[in-house]
Amino acid sequence: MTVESTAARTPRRSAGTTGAKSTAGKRSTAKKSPSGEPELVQLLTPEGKRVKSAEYDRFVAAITPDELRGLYRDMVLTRRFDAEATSLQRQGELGLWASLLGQEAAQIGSGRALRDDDYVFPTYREHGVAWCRGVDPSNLLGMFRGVNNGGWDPNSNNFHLYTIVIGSQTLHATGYAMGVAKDGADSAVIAYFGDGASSQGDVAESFTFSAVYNAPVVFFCQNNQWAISEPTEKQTRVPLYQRAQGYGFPGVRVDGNDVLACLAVTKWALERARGGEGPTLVEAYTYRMGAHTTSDDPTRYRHDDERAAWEAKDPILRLRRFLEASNHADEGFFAELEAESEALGRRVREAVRAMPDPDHFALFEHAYADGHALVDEERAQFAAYQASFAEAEGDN
Amino acid sequence: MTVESTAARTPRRSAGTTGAKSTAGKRSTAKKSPSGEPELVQLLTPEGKRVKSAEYDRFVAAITPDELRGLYRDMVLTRRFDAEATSLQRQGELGLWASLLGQEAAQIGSGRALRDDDYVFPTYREHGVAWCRGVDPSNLLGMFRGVNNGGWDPNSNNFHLYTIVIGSQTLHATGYAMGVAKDGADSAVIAYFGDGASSQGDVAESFTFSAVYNAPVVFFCQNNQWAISEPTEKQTRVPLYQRAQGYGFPGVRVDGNDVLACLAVTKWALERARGGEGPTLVEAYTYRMGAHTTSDDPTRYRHDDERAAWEAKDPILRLRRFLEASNHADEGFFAELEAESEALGRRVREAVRAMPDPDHFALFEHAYADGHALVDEERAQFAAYQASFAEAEGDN
Amino acid sequence: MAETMTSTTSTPVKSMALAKAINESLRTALDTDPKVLIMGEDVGKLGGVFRVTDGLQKDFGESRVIDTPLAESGIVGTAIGLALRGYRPVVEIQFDGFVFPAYDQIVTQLAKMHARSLGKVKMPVVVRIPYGGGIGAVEHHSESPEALFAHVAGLKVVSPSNPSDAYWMMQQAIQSDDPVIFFEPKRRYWDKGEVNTEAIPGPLHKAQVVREGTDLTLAAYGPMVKLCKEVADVAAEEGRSLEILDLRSVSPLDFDSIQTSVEKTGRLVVVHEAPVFFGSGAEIAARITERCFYHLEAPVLRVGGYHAPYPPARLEEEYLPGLDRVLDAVDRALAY
Amino acid sequence: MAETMTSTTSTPVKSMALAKAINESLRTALDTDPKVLIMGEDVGKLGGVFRVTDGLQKDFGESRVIDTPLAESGIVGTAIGLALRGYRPVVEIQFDGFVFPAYDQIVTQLAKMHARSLGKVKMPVVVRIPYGGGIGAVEHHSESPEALFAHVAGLKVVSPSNPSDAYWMMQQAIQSDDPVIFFEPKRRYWDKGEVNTEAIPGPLHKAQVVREGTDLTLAAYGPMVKLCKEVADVAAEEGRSLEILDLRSVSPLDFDSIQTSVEKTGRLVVVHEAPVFFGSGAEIAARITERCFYHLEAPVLRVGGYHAPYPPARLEEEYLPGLDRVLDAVDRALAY
Ligand SMILES: Cc1ncc(C[n+]2csc(CCOP(=O)(O)OP(=O)(O)O)c2C)c(N)n1
Ligand SMILES: Cc1ncc(C[n+]2csc(CCOP(=O)(O)OP(=O)(O)O)c2C)c(N)n1
Ligand SMILES: [Mg+2]
Ligand SMILES: [Mg+2]
Repeated sequence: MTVESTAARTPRRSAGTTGAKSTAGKRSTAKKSPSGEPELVQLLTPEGKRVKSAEYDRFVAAITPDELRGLYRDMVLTRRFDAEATSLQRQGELGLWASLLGQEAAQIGSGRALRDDDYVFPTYREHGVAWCRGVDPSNLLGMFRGVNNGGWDPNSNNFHLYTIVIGSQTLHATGYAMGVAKDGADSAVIAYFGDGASSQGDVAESFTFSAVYNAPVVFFCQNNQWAISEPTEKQTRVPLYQRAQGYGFPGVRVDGNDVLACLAVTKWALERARGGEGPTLVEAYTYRMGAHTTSDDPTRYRHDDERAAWEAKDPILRLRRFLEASNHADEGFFAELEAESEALGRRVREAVRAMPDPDHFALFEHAYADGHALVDEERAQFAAYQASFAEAEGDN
Repeated sequence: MTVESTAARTPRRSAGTTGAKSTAGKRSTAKKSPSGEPELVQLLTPEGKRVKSAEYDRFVAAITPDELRGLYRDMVLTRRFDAEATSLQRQGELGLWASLLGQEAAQIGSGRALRDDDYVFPTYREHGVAWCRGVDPSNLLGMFRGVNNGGWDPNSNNFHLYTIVIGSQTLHATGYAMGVAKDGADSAVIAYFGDGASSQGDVAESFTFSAVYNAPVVFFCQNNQWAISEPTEKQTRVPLYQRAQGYGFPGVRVDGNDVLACLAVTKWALERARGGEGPTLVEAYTYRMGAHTTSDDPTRYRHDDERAAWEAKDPILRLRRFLEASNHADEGFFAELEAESEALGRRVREAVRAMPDPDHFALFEHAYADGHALVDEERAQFAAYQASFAEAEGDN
Repeated sequence: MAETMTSTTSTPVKSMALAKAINESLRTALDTDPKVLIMGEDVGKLGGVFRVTDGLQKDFGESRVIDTPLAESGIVGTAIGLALRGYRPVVEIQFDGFVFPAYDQIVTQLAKMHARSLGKVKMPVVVRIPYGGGIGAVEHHSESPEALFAHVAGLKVVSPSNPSDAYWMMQQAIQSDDPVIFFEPKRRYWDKGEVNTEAIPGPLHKAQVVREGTDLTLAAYGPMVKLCKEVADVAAEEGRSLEILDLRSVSPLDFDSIQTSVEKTGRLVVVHEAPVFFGSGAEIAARITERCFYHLEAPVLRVGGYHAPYPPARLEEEYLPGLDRVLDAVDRALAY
Repeated sequence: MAETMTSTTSTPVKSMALAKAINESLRTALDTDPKVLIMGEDVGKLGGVFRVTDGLQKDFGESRVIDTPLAESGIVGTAIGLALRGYRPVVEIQFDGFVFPAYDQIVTQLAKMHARSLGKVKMPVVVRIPYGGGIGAVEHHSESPEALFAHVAGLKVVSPSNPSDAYWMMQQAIQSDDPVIFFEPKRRYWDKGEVNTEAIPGPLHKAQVVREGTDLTLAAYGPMVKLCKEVADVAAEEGRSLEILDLRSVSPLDFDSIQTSVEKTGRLVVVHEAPVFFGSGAEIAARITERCFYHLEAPVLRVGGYHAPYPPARLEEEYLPGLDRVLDAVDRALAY
């Protein structure tokens, strides 16, 4: 999957202005979000038309063409990076890859809503958010290549390590946000998680803690319809954004394939956090276009036509249409971006191939900050054991 | 605390018809429950006046004076038993006691709503529900005396063992209810838990599982305002019954000191379960009149006047007033009940004092149903060790 | 039993991969006992991430083979409730590292319910956990937490090393009225072996001598048994006769069989992937030293993981016991 | 340090109960380092069910001493987040048996975060757990789960046996940049001892010889140290000289000190309340047997809990190691 093939993809049929389908047959009767908006916040239709929102327009009112192109660029480059990682996995350079294909708008929209001093707690799929935070893409690949379990300093970009145990990071985010509040800072924290994760007790506990302590945290749920092979109906029988209300804070569902809406709604939620109004749940309604990971085989559990329907709502295509229709971007921009994409792909490929295997003694590093006698003992034994081979070789 | 002193207690000041105070300052604006009732379902005011409820009257419409007296008797005897257990603890016969004082209506009302084939999953405080299920009160005391960790066969009365790890039983109840549904039975399951327990991840997961599988389970939360020393505001900033909505099933708040309302609302919820409508959350708004347990010292964290306000809403007193006002019970009934109470107290006292300590070899019983080689080995070693003392004594 | 099997079995002896043997065993159980249920994340249409439950939902329906919400505590907690209702749930934890959200339900409820009820209720729940490393996976997908379950009374802990044991031990685990934590050696899922579905299996918790020897005993279970065979082959070339015990059960441990072997060989090396510190090897060393104090020519040596989080894939070869590390321990033991 | 203490301390040496020593230690830490936080259920006005945090919320406010929702995973999970923000949370788990809902956060997050980040982030979190039996409590209130934490790399596990250690080890645990599971011997909470709040403490993870002897070494930690002293007294009357090691730390274990002692005495008995099977004694026996193979006159013996759920209160005396059971083990070891 390259950026060309994506750009060449044409929508089969527009799914209408609301864009996203509701959880089949479970839609609660004409539910309105607490903000009074319709169930799904949308600012850009799949056809690239800008629709008005009384509530959220103000958060994107000042957006410049340059910034719009920036969002487009972010999405394209993220997709390109993601595609490169997928092929690197196929080539054996990575052990695994979790593609974000289809979720670019949710991630770039929310990621670009953040300030530098905000803090992000991702799952393992937030490559687009990492991009917004300035984490070097190749850094993300270390854990998928198997050279480390998290290759960046969370504090250099306020972007925490990828968390694999589903849901745990929502509590870390909540605790971090409690700390922000204690410090009297006006930063906010954002916790990403999936539709599947919504079932984990830890996520519920993070709702409770954040509500009770009024912590400045945004819970950003990318409902990509699937948790590996399980559709969202296996996790909930009502739309997920409604979960928040029972914990005493607002939840809102946004079109997760609409980068503008994701930007606006996240800004709103962050503003609430900064203003001392506590947590907010944002459900970005989107779709996992690819497999769960490169190890997964979605043909076993879902139909191609579902994917086809969602291709019509492609997040990149829709912004491109908008940019073109409003003359915010010309041929030159797109051509340049394509070149930039290819350069990024190349750079990532090279960086990964050059990534050295860790030294064997890394086994004994970092289990503890202050050391541990047993680790010292085992390191010494390991060294002696390794040395015995050298000796044996020397003997020959 | 004896039944006399309780009966002699007079309310200081009625707190009005709604009875319960809302979570301070956090009451959501004129919230209605999904059923359309006002926030707090009440059928009997603290003064013992019957108030109408369009929604719930039908569940108690056919109730006979005899049944009303039965509810009264249940509450009085439960309180008497509870008081006896408290004094047995003070006398050193029990290691600990968790009093239900003040929660009689919530427990008897919900307990009497059940059919024999329904199944109950209690916490450690459901002595009133146990009473309704026909579990011999003295059986409950085994674990508090320290002779066992649960002294009854859950299946003889469809009353599960007391569960101490907060919240875990809500998942057991959900699983059991999933089994009931698989069996095609029309029984229902009820899971008790507290306001504190509502924060546990397990409780949230039980909401998710029961909703997704549409399990016939009623979640009965006794919000007695306190989790040991922590007021409910430390667990939630909105009324707890609202939690259910975000999981896709109804929640309702009932006056937990109103036995009729608890009976009616629980019947409604059980009817939903039987009718294939899935789970319901009932929040019984009540008050823990005593200490958390006999080990607790509430003077450290709460004011006496709070308790005083709740005395005015005493569940037993209010039904007595109603019985008297409606001439459903005469002096003779009350006198007879008092004698019965005393007899119960005596019987429990005697039963506890006669309760033998377990045999030492009980240590090695029941860890496994099918045996375990190590247990056999340890039992044999223990026997030899014990025998060595006998020998040593023999030697002397 | 074979007559009622849904799969078309002509002869009872078939060669199959370990994962397939478990699949067949689950199929047999579903077929034989209507109370048996399969529960877990992605166990339905997907057949589990390792395809161990492949085809079961198709054949037995969604009410018997249940895709659950993504919540391990919920999975085990509801399985307990189902067991209380008379079912025999076999739950799958997707990977070793994801059992911990369910740890509370396993340790405080599943393990203790039978004792708490003074024997009145039974807990026939099997918790299947694909475990161990060697497959180049990311964090949390390669751990060996068996010691954390063996320490807990009320649980039984087993791990098969080959397809035949996988088939039969699963049958026995499901038939057990006690909760069984069933550790499946995921890196051996694709190893083939003969399975006789009409054999009469030995006791679930008995170790098996898989190779006789006289100089030293190697004790292992699950994925390490195959490694020990390789070790014994190499050692044999060097003129050393190693006996191999496939322990099969971690709780209870079959100390009698280990003792018998050690009384013969005088030396014992225990091999497991789990960290050595507080691992199975510690318990075996302690008890066997007590039982065989005058027989042991060398201290019981242990080969296992280091006291460090399971490393990233490119380091796992150094972390996991391998041929050389076990041979090194054998040499050291023989040098006493 | 004493100058800034909120409590009125005239001399640095005071006699106080173990619970009070921890209270004072927490007070000192709150006073000294604004990043220290106390979190847990009922730690505020109530001062915890054992009053270990008594008065701290009153003096340091609700923002430093935090009553949490009733959810252990939430407590530890948010403490991790607070640590990431630069705080040093000291969280209380109300009783041993209630740590398991937090086990996932402890094992998969707290323990591994430092390694996961290749050393970039630190996890200075102390998890306080009142543990052990002997107080006649109901189920889940008397367990000793330390082995379940010691097996997990990334955690440190300690347990003081006396007020002075309780004070100083808590100071050191809070200062540690690694997560420390701090097991408080609840049945010793009310035992008094001298605490010198201006002493210079020895290393946190070093064992201490609390009584010298020549015939046999008794190794214990937490609540069992006092018992071992009683055992040694009785044994002394019978002419036997026992050395007692207070291990103080379960991870790391101070094998060097144990080895030194065993090389002198030739015999070792390990005593803990936790079940023997897969307990600390197993690890100690295995490693010390390896280190002292030619010094040991007898196998390392272990005295601890049986492989059964912690029993109801009226049976705990039989379940827990007591004077006679330890003496029996001493006799058996000396009989070799
Ligand atoms: C506690 C835990 N259980 C199981 C898994 C295995 N697993 C990894 S991703 C996944 C599905 C997650 O679904 P969702 O939360 O919707 O996120 P998505 O992958 O769709 O982004 C599962 C079950 C895990 N990582 N952690
Ligand atoms: C998992 C767990 N954590 C802590 C405790 C200790 N504890 C026992 S009761 C209790 C408070 C429970 O409050 P609530 O759920 O409101 O029930 P109530 O006691 O008021 O009936 C606590 C914290 C426990 N039993 N289990
Ligand atoms: Mg998803
Ligand atoms: Mg309560």
